[in-house]
Amino acid sequence: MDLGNLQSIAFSAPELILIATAILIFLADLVVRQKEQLGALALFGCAGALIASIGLRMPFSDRWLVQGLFGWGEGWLYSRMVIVDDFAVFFKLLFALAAFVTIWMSLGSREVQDGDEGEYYGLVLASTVGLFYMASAANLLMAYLALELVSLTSYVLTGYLRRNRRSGEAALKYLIYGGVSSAVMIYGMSWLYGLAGSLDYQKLNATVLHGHVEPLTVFVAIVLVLAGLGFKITAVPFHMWAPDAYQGAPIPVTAFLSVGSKAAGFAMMIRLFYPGLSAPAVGDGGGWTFLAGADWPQLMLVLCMATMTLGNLAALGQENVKRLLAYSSIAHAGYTLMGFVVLNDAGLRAMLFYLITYYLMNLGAFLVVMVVANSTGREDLDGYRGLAWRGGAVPAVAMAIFLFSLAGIPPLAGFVGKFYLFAAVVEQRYYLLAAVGFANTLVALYYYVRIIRTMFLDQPRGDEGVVALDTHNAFLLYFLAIPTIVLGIYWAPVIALADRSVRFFLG
Amino acid sequence: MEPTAVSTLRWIPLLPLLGAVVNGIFGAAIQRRAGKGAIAVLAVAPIGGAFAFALLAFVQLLGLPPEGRMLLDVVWRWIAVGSLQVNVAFMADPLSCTLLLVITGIGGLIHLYSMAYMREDDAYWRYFAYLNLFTFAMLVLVLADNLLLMFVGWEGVGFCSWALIGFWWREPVNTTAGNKAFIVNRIGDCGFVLGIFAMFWTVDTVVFRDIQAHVGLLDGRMLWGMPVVGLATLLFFVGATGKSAQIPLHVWLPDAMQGPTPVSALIHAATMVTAGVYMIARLHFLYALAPGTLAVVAGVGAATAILAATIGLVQDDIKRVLAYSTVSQLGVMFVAMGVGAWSAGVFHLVTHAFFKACLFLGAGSVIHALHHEQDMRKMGGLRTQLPVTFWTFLIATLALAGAPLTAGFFSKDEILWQAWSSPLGSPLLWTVGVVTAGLTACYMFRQIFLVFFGENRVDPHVAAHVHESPAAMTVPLVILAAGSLLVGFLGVPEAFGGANRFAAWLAPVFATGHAEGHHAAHAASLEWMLTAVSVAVATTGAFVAFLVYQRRTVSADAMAALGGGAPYRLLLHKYFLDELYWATVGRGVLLLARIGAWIDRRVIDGIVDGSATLTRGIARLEGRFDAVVVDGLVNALANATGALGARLRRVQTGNINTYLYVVVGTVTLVLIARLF
Amino acid sequence: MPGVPLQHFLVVGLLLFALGLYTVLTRRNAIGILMGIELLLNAANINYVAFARYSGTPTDGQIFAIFVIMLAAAEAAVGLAIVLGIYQNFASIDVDAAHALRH
Amino acid sequence: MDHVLTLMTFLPLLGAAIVLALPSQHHALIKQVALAATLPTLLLGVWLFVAFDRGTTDFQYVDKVPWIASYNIQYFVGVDGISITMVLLTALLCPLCVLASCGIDKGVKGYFALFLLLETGMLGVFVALDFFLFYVFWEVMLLPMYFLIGIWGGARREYAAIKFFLYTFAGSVLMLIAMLVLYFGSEPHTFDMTVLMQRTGVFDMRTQHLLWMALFVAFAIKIPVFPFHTWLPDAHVEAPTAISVILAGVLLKMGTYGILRINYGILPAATADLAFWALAVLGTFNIVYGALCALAQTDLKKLVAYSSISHMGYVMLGMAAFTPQGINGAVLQMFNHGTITAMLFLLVGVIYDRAHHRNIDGFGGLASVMPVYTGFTALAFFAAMGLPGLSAFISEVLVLLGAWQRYPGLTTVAASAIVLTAGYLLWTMQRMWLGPLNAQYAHLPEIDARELVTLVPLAVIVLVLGVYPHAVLDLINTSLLHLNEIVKAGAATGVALR
Repeated sequence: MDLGNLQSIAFSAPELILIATAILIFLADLVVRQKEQLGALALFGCAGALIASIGLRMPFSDRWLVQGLFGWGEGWLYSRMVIVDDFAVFFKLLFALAAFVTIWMSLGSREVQDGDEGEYYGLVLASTVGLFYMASAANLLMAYLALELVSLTSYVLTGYLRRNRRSGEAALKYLIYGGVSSAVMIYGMSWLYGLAGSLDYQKLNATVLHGHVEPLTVFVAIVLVLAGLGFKITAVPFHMWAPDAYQGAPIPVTAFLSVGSKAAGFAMMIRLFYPGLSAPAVGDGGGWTFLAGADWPQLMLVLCMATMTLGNLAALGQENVKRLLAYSSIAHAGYTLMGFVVLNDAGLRAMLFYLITYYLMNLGAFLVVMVVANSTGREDLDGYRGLAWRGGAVPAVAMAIFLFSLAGIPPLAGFVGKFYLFAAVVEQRYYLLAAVGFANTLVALYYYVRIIRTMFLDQPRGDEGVVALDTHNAFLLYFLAIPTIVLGIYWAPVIALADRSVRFFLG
Repeated sequence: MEPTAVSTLRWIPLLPLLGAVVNGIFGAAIQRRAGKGAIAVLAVAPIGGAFAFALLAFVQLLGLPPEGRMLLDVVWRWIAVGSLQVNVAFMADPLSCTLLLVITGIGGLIHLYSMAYMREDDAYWRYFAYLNLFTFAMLVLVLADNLLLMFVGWEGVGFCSWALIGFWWREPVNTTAGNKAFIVNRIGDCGFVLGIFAMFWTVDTVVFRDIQAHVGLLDGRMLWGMPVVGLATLLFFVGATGKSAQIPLHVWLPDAMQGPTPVSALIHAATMVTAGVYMIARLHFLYALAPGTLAVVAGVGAATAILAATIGLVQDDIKRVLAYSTVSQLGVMFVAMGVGAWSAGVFHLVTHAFFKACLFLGAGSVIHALHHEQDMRKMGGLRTQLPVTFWTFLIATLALAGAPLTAGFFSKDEILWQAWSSPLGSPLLWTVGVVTAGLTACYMFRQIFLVFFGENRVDPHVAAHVHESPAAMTVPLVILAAGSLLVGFLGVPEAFGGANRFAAWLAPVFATGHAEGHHAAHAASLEWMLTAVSVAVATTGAFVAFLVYQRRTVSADAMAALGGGAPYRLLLHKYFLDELYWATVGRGVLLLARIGAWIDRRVIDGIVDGSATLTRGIARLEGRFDAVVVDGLVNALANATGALGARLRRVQTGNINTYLYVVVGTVTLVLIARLF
Repeated sequence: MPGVPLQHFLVVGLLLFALGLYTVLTRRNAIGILMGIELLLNAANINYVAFARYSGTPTDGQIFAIFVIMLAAAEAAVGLAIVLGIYQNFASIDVDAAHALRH
Repeated sequence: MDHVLTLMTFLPLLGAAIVLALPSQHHALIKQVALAATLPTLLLGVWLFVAFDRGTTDFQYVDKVPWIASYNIQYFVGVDGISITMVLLTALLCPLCVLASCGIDKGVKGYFALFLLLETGMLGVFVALDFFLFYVFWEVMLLPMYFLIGIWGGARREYAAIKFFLYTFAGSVLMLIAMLVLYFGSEPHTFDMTVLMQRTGVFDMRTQHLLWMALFVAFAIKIPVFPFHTWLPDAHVEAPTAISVILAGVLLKMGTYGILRINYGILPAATADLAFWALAVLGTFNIVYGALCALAQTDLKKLVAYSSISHMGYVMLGMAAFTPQGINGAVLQMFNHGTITAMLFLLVGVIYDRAHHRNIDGFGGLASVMPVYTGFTALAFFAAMGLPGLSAFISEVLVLLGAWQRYPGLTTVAASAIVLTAGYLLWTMQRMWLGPLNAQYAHLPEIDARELVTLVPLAVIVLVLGVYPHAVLDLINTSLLHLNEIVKAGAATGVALR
């Protein structure tokens, strides 16, 4: 199905709601004094977007919720610029939730609350719109625009703390780094365009797979494009901005970047490389084939292993928890890529599932970091000494849950996620990758446990200050921690959701 | 012929066990409330009961036709796994019945004796609990109808011996002696249990009767290049050397004298130490198949006999002399076993039980009288003050020395004769036996003269009130002395016109693998002659002792000084075997232990921590990666491009250009890699 | 100008790209790096336009180019804003000065 | 009572929840609740002991419900002769440990909540019949253990806890790989152990060997087998008494249990090939090496820890023998060691609570101030020595007797260790309890009622199993003989048994 602009509007409800809210906030910012109200408004926007996304496609069943309304399901919008399908909806949900949590966090963050944070919420929403479109772009141009929208807003958010030199510095690095990579990317895109004579994924696909193209050229183009995508998902060697940006940005923004834009990067990558550059293999269940000669899976395999290994190793020595989590999120990008390289639906499903679990535990970890920073203003490991024994029992326990989950220990969500990833890898007999992955799990455990040890096993010296948890943040903490446990024990519906979300609209 | 099923045997071990449990758990309270008398009653009564049941068994056996003399009392299924079917079952045949009577009878006497001897001790109840427990274990050992159950008794007595040697545990020297005894015994037990495994492996059972029945299965079974039967019997013999203090595991027995004297009498003279002999007799049908092992047994026995006797010559501790004498006599018994003279060996076991118990108790009486003085150099001339002790001691000594018509005379003579005449025997063994007899007579009379004759060297304070021991102690002495005189007549050899009832009584047991009796028509004249020789030698030994320690025609010091005194020192230090063992085995094991611990701490943990450190090292390296490698690269590139000559200063890490260099560099590398 | 074959444009694009990279890599000055990025973007633009000329769907490429230009402007704007902020904080826009994040 | 196992497993978890709900200042209340939470499991265990059908090799009291249908993961629990003893042991030790933990006064709430969680994890491991479930429980047990050692442990607790954690996690990672390979090797893919046990054919011998090794290492770390054992002395020494009891009494058994349940059951052919080197030789080495190391220790707790290493060697040797006696002896030894070593650690705890150190040479003549305590120590020591009449004798004799029939040489070496065992235990006995009284400890209080309550049940079991081992043997015999046959059959398909 292919709709023109006007009919498409009906199906852009989520994006429209977000945009509208954002604009509203920008305007209201001029008059409203209580900026919290703007935050609340933003929350409503996210909630609306969420509901609207669900409306697009009832994700937990095969029934169409809006079928009655529009009598129409998945397909192209805006004359083949954007796709709406299960895959897209899945990510819309994820992003809407991510934005929601981020704003909620921001409302409880001392950093952000500088009395003049109105546009901040607007920017988050705008960035979310970009994320939405990254997941559903069906056209190189659309993809680029979405990516840039996300990038630009992220730069600003990163540098949001005007008085904080680190924040500014982080923003600058982020900007320059991002600028270069996206520039390299579109240069690569230009080559794809040249080959296919079109920016449309499907035409691209047709040309690459059935036309007569020089594999080398495709490969070069792919590598260049990877520069941009790798930047978003913080894959080695495009990761170097992440530690600085993550450490410099306000904590909610860091959380948002580490979850939102990373996931969006994966979404865009999957859509470009799977429906875009590969084709479902005939016969065997859920396999994919790609243009012979342009062997990007091998390349991704190397990147994947490098990413997780370097990420973990770098994290080992970190003393600043925020920075440590930044490196750990790099490593997790590596784990997630494991599902990407195995070239089958099982792998993709594992990726999607892992993104959900990662969303929970990573946001959770950053939330705890924020809670601690709120009370003590400290982000270094020493600031966590004996956290459990000086009022911070709840955050400490939650942190332990999140970190153990990140380490992949049952019965926590993170384990299940890793389990599916490794299962996919082992199933495809990528034993080397599996081995490297497991070795990394071990290394990772070491530094996660280091934090936990500091929080529980070390006794406070007394100079760390008391950590208090207000209900606002506590609510969010439970909101993230409980699913982290529950998903570790019963995850059938979620994996089902991920399973049916690996379904691309191919026209 | 099937054994006769009874249900009375179980009471023989059970009663002492009851006594032990009651005294062991409630003893302290009882002693506090009802006094030591109650304890003694609770302890002695079970032994009496056991003795009664033993007699009953004896009568029952007599009532049966000789070849059918076997009572069996199956109590419950103990271990039944696969083909391993072991019951807690007690079996009494003439052999075990004999031992039963000795253990319960002499054991009972020693219990009586202890009542008085230990009177002063606060841990009275503990003492009797141990003593009963020991009796129980010993009875289990003897009554067991299978190897595993026998092993229970085997280790059980070892445990009790440990507990009783270290009975006065506040003295480290006592506990050390106990540990030594237990550990040395453990070495033997190790061999014993391996023997059991070898048996089960080949015969697929551990029950004596079944082993005997299926002994054929052993034919041709080899392991490690030797017949299994030979290996198994050797392993069992290792156990015997441990329990019965034979070379090389004899070192614990002298130290065991640290325990109370009645304990030495019961455990380390009459009963436990003879377990090895009993075990070989019990398994004679296996040993009969292993001439090689028998030779070893005889050899070890002979060596031990003479070696211990020589050491006994120079000991000054009244109990240590007896201890070495015990070792020596046990050696003699093993010689008997080694030449296949089963019943002779067992006979000597019985007679020895009487006179050696008597000697120990007599020594105990002396020690008691002298307030725990054990050094013979501080005694002398006691025969007037301790008449009963003296006479009983003298009788027992005569018996041990083999004076004609005493118990020792018959049993020893039988063994010597077998050593000479048995196909497995040899004049050499006989000679050793005779020499041992001479030495025995010598050191025993030395003891007599040092303790009961000559001037009184007792510490004056003590000397004042030295008096004969109470009846509870003297009565057992008298009974045992009488036994030492009379039991010999149970087994008067045919040569002396006797019927050797004892041998006849055991005959059904030793019917198979019979190594003796096949030359029944042997020349009586020869036996007479050999006996005469041995008696003569013994007399000489006694006479030497007389000359040296009584008449003093030759001074002991002169004897000691012989050959520059080296022989004397050698004997005094028991051939330095303890020192040798400690230097080699003891230190060796400790060294190994330290090495092991060291490996643990340093090597393995070293590797573990090392790998962790390595990882962290790599991490740090990776952290420095852009600091060193990348910057180096950047500078190199900058140089190469030459455009930035002016601004060639160290590039800060965290510098964006560095990042970009990395990106562009990698992409280029990938492309290059792809191109070629 | 039908005479000029596609390759020429591509070569020009490639050169621009290389120059852009060189600038990006060697400039210490944030503004300079931003300029380098502009070069990179324009390299891409040339490709798009050129391909558009020779491809079935000419509009795609041209539109892409236009958007790139627009976004470049936006990026520059944001970039300059941030640089300004940095300048207020560090009184320097030499990116070397910005290394508080390394310790 | 069909769901008896589920109840047993999750009642402690319920207890943990209740404990968490209690106000944290009411220590006594929390302790009572914790005890109350472990008792039902114990009672159910007793019921299970009575009701268990000793004649069948099938799994009993099975609970089987699909869990994650898409991956064919089930919640599947059940017991057979292999697991029943371990379940009983766990159910028995946990209440005793709660009693032994009454001394805890820091973070009481957390301690008991974690302890109860730990019990759930342990029971789960033993009853799980779905490999995935098994793995989950295996890890679940890991976390509380980390905190229990790390927070309530001794001076070097952090080091010990991390070491324990990383070691075990390294092992479980290997297990996860093997598990996945097994899963994808089976058709249709399943984690169901009972199904996997019939489907080993799909792997070639080499893969089976690799799988076996991976699983073996995973379990060997728990047992622990030289050279993976160095976490144990540290963990034991630093852990609080009750946790040492659990560590030595239950956790070590998980290793051998896992080998029996998974390596033997699922990969019999590989077992037949590799058992000699991996189990018999290493086991024998463990026996001797552990004993030697114990001989060199000056810390009583460390000595006991090394003695555990030594005694677990018997289990491995027995399993490797593939004879009825050997394998029965092995499992019986698992149970007996569980009770005896528990006694030992409890006794160490008693003296440590009083003297606040465990230096063997720092005592002397304790028998004169604490006679009852000395009596129990003597019982435990001689039980550990395998003195006839006490439980360990039966199991060790069975093990060695069974092992001799296949490896006479190794068995001889192993048997020689009984001398060493006697050596270090008696020497310790002499240095600490006998000899002249160390005046410094002239006023140590005698062992109190609570401590007695923790010791007496174990002592009774030790004595009873010494004279009537069939109380346990009847439970395990049938299943073990069956398992033994499976391996023998596997050996027929694979390389011939050594």
